[in-house]
Amino acid sequence: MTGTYQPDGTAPPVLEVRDVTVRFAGLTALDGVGFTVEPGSVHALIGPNGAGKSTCFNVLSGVYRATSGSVRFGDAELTGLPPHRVAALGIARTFQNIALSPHLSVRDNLMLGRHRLTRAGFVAAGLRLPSARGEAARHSGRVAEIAAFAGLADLLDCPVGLLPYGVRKRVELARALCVEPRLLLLDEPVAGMNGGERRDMAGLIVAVRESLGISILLVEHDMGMVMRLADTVTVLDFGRRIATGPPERVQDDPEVVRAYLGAAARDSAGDAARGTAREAARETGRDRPRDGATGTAPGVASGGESA
Amino acid sequence: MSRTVILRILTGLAAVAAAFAVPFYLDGFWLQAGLFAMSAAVGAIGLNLLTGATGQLSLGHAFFLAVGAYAYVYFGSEPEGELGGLGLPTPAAAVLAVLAAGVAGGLLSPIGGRLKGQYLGIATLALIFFGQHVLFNATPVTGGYNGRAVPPLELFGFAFADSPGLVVLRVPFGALERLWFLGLAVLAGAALFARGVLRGRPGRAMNTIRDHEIAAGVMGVPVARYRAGVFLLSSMYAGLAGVLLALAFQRTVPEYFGMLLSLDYLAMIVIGGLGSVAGAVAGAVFVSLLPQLLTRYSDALPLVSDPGTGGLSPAEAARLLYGVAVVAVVLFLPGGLAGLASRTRAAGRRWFSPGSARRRFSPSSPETTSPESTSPETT
Amino acid sequence: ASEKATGGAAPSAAGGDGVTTGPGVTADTITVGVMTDMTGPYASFGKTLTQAQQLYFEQLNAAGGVCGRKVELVVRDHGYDPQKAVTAYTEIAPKSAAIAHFIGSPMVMALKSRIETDKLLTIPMAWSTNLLGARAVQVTGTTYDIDMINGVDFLVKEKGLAAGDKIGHLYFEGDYGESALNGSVYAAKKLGLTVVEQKIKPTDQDMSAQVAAFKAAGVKAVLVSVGPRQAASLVGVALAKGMDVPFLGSNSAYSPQLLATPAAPALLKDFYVATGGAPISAPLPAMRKLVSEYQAKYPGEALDSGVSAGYPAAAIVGEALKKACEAKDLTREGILTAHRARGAWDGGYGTTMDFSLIDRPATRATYIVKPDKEAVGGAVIYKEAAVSGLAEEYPVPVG
Amino acid sequence: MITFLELLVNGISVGAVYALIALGFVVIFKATEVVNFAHASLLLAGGYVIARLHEVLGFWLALLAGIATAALVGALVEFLVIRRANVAVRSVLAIVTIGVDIVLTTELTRRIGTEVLALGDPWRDRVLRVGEVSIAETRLVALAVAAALITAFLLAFKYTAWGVRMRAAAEDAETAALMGVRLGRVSLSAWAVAGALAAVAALFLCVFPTPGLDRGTGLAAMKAFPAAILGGLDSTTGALAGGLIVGLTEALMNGYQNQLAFLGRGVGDVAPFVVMLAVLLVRPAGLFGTREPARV
Amino acid sequence: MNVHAPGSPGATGDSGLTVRDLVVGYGPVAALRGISLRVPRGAVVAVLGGNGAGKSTLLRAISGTLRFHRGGIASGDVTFDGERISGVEPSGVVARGVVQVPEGRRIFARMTVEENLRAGALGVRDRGANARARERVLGLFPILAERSRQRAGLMSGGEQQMLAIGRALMAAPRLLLLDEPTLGLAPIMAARIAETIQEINAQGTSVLLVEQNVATALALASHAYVLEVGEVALSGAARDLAGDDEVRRRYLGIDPDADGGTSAPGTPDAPGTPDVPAERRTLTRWSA
Ligand SMILES: Nc1ncnc2c1ncn2[C@@H]1O[C@H](COP(=O)(O)OP(=O)(O)OP(=O)(O)O)[C@@H](O)[C@H]1O
Ligand SMILES: Nc1ncnc2c1ncn2[C@@H]1O[C@H](COP(=O)(O)OP(=O)(O)OP(=O)(O)O)[C@@H](O)[C@H]1O
Ligand SMILES: [Mg+2]
Ligand SMILES: [Mg+2]
Repeated sequence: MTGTYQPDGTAPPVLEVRDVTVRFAGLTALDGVGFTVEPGSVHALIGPNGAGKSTCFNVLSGVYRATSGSVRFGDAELTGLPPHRVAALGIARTFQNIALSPHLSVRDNLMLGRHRLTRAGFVAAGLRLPSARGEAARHSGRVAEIAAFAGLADLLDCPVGLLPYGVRKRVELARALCVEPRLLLLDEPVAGMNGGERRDMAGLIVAVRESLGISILLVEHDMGMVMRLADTVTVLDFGRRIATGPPERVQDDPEVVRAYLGAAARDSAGDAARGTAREAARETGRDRPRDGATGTAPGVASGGESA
Repeated sequence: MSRTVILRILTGLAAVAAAFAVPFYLDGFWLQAGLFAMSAAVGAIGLNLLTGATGQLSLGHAFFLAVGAYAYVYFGSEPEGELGGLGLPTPAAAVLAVLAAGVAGGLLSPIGGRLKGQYLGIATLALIFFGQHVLFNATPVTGGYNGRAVPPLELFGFAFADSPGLVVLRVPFGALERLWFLGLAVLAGAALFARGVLRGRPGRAMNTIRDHEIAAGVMGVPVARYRAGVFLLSSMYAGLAGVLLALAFQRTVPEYFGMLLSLDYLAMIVIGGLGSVAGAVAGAVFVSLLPQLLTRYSDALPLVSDPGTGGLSPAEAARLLYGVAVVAVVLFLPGGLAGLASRTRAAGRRWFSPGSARRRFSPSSPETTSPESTSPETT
Repeated sequence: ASEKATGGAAPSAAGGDGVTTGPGVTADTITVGVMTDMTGPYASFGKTLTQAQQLYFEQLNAAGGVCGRKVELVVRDHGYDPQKAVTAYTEIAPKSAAIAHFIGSPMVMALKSRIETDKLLTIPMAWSTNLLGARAVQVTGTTYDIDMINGVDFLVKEKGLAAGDKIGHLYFEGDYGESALNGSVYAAKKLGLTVVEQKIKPTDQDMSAQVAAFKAAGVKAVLVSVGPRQAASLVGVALAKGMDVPFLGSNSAYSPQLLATPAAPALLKDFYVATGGAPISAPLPAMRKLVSEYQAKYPGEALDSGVSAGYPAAAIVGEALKKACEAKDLTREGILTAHRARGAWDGGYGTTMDFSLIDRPATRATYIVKPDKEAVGGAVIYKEAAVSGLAEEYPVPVG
Repeated sequence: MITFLELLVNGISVGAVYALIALGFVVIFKATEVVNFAHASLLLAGGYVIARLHEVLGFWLALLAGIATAALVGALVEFLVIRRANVAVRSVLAIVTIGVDIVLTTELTRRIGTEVLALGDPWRDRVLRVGEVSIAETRLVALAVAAALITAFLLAFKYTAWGVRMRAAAEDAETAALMGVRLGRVSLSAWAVAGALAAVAALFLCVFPTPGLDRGTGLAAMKAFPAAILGGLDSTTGALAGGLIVGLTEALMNGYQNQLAFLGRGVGDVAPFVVMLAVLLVRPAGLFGTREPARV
Repeated sequence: MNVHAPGSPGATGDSGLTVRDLVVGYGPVAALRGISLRVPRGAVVAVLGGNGAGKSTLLRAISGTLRFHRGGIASGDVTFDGERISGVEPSGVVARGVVQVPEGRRIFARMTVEENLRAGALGVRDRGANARARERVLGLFPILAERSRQRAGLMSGGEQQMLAIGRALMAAPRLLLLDEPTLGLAPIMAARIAETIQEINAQGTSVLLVEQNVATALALASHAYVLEVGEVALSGAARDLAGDDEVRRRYLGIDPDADGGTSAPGTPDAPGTPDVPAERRTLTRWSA
């Protein structure tokens, strides 16, 4: 099969998004957006609701077809590829709204991630050919590893439908890892999580990057997390790119403040960036939109500041 | 754990033994009815792959049965008069017939690949009417309204027919007795294959397509191709069922391959339990045996009256019962007969059984309490 | 091991009376099967058929039965479902000496070869030519095509059709319609008429389009080989649209119940039925007797063609059994031989039949019948049974 | 030419009846996202009551009774079955309705037996002649009624609270409940309405040019399937369009059977389905049907 | 816990919402084990707690939507202004002015934004109130006006969240139940929601607010209850709680005597990012 990436040691290629435009009946969700994800870096994509972040993800993963523009991953052109071909290139993603099979066990959900790396078709599986069996054994081994890595080891046989929200989010990440991606797209990985789980997820993401050295494209409204994890930040607003660069610079950008952070947010997020130690990191990690709330809610500011 | 395994093995062996003993003790009625049930079971397994596991409704199953049955006859019989035929060796004809059904499925798979759920269901209704039209009009191949005689299968010189006579353990072995064993073999094979598919890589892909199409695609599953593939596979199952059916009938009857047949198949997989192989078999046996039994034992049954004396006739009673069964199963037996079985089995055991077993559950099974299965945003 | 392990029922000399018996015959009973439809499309037909036959065999038993044995009916209702029919046949064939009626030509066709090898005398209640040609299967009366030939002949002789005219033929998909079509086409060719075909399915209800087509073609008469409802719709629409031509139906195209529908006036106007069996209202002593006895046994029940077809059929079987008994051979072979030996059978229910013919209908004489509100069975003889020259020389297609 | 016009008129008038039946499917589908296979039996029920009562009550009262009964049956089906079946996949519910249909149809056909029942309608077999072309009055009425009902429902679904309730409930029962929607009531009303519609459709299906109601009448509802789906299962306009398309195809195919003999005779019954397939291949959700929004 | 619960039943008159010893189970799973709380008329009360603590369950129990999750009230009851509303149909609860914004964006995907808002107002008869409500909503979320014709399912996550809240406001509720309203919102938008809540409350609507975002919640609420695996672990005046060390450590994640982080109940212990012990969180590369 052509255009299939078989995992090897090598570093991931560059992802280059060049003035991508996406139009839907009546509205332009993305308007000439462009940015570059350096190999092995964590690149954050932020912006107000409806700015086009998920749309961008959908273009990258082949769910939507860009109206114009190009997306190159190494020397492969992604625009126009169907999702499964994109996956074949080693690009995996998680979803903003959990998209797992509730009736399947965690193991099976993860095994689905191995789809592109396995071959067994109807015949092989139906006849239980040795090839299929061996394959299954090998890959379920790896799935177990990844599950353990994501702290799901003892949940492998539990139907996803019975898991709490936070755990499901981790299953999603694990499933994406099972694709053995070179580029990982994470759409709001910690949305709706509580403090502990936020930290846990953040830890996971860092660990992934450290141990696999893959590129990560991250959409997140949790500024603290973004500040801490991202090497580069691209800010979208109404489908346009309004800023890009290292987190510190971006968050001081008045445009960004106006469109996204809101006045008061800057300082606290700033603390985080200036790395007033793990304190702030864990704090923001735990209770995200606080940054936003501070602007309006008296009494919280103190609560936050006193940290 | 190990005890349950042993138990299952023993029950399995008992079942097999019983199945083998049948022809020696039961008369033609049972064998005939049994054969119809077996062929139905094969077809139901196929439909379950499509509807149960992949979430695609199909009302066109009868069409593919017809393709299988008629293809076998056409390939297998010598041309005579205006009736064509290839006169191939019957085993070859049987294999080709199944392939033919597959091809038919393949040709139509664009429909199967493009349409979803209930829309596909109604769309496939077209196949029934189209099929009937062809069966009645393409006389040289189908024999038109007359249907055609089915050449008996002949494996390595052994004919599945009444002649040459054969007596085993002082029991005369006619076509039915011989076909019985053929049916068993075919059914077992079909069931094992389907189980392998469901529990393997394709099964996972199919289930995910059912639960979250886009996610499946993003995880590397070529969704349209898979839908088409399953459609094709299920039509091959139908084709196989058709061949078996033809052999059991010993003649093809165009009227038979109508919409009611397709509806019956849907009823089978629901009663049996969506997505489960064992369920499909159970459902098939239930649906195809019930009317036969009621008809035969009408005299003995209290609620039904003798034909001709007015009141509820056996045939009507059968249909009522089977309609009620469909409703009752969905209302009171989520997961169908199979669900019931596995619940009773799991009763003692811990709640979470191996995922492979879990996958057999249809979305209508009890553990679908998660928002995914209900909220439109994610499904 | 099992009672099955007997090596099959070989002919055996039974009891003291030295009568050789076969399957379905014991020392004191003869079992006769009935494969009917009481829940499918032919439910009412099947019901009256069965009742009429039950009546006959009761009388037969009352009169001492056959060979001192009582005749028992085993009734199986297949509801016009081939699968059930085949299974039911598989069940009752081994224990029956004959089948007094078998509804549904698809089912009979499906089982024809088995019936033949089983040598099981069977009277199908369908009249298509493809049922001919089997020694064990006895089609009573005329076949659909013969009826149509005689019918066309009647139209030409009495309804003023002439060479060059067009006649329409509305027929069902399936052997009934198409075998009737053979007849009309043959007759048309001989008489220089052209046939305008309209084929429909039993599920079609509204014949407007067909009428429009016939009208457009300017047909002078219409042959009707469909179900009663379609026939009613056809004549109704035709009348309403001012298409004033005679209609001639096959024996299955009319049912007295139609006279209760809005189509009644149209049916009573210019609609005829060509049938080999005499209508129940026929002025024959045997038929009169049958009517009174049937009404006595089943008071208030409809008297339709089921009675006039079922009772004679039962009689044919019953008398075959008697002759076989005289020959001291109640094996199936014996019964068949006895039956086929009768060159000219007349039970007094209409035309005389020749059972020695295997690949030709037992008679070629067709009644022309007309709907009639007053008459029992809703129809009266319009023209006595007659064989047209055309029908005489018509080469019947077989199988 | 005349023939063509005649067939055209025929097609449209038959189409009107199909449209009425299709509308029943649409209502249920909008309310519960289920293809209601039991519609045929609702139809049979309504027709049966009209047929049995018109001699006693006179036609109009009988018609009302029929509508009421069919509505009641529909409501009962909802109350006894649909409401109690909580399944995640709609296809399963669709199959349940098959079960319901089997039960109802068996019982009704048992009662109808093999009779052909007249409905005693006032239009009898009168036809209206326009030059050479003639059309049955019953069909004219059907056309009018269909048009009226369909526009009525179109507006109802779009603009009345009832319509919004119904669609909300269909899409997300729990949330609808949180909006104060009485779920039970909504789907009950939907099924009742569908039943009533079925009765009306039954009326026009069983009067002239067809001789009357009999056990086979239900099967005619099958013809409305292609109508409903090629129009778009959730679109009232679709029901009308689909009905007319199916009616026309059928009428023309039958009328020109001789010219089309090479397709095999009786192609008129297949043609609508072929058309349906063609449409669906281009527009998987039918002509006017709304596609699922694809969004992650 | 030491903090006195002001809303303990009977403490004040029965105006507002009162929950008494509520026990809720999902089949075998017991989600609430005897919870009591009060939302006095005109107050904003916050319910805090980790994942799976039972917050949503509580709201479902109040709005009567447990059955949609195969759950049910085992014992205890819920009254609103003295009327018993436990066991009442959801529609009945809404009719009494108690309206819930469900967890996650349960907007009607196939309907337009406009129709979603109309669905929200289904309970309301009075046209005037209706118009006012609409004005307010569109004022709060102009985007909804711009997109009124768009299919709601096609809106962005956050837009859907706004629609969900706007839809609930259309019912002009007396008591608003909010389940994680700021979920997935941009900081600026989260702030907007916070304002909105204050505003709504100022206009006389009582609010029961479920939030993961403890700081915001405590800032908005007068009283707060902290749930832990189905029980009220803490309750009291928001101010006290905000000051309470216990709360600050366990729920605000602020760690006076900075030691290794503790994780929320139910989730496997996972240390904060900066101090990841390498051996515990590594995954070797995989090669075929
Ligand atoms: N399939 C679609 N059809 C029409 N419009 C769409 C579609 N998908 C997205 N949109 C619109 O495009 C815009 C961008 O949506 P997108 O989901 O990318 O926003 P986002 O940045 O992810 O916002 P959030 O942070 O809330 O998730 C939104 O206005 C949305 O309504
Ligand atoms: N439908 C359900 N079936 C079975 N158990 C459930 C169901 N819904 C919730 N639970 C369980 O009930 C408990 C409380 O769940 P609930 O959703 O109320 O927690 P929560 O506080 O809302 O969590 P989150 O912050 O993630 O929303 C959890 O243990 C959860 O697993
Ligand atoms: Mg998004
Ligand atoms: Mg919650």
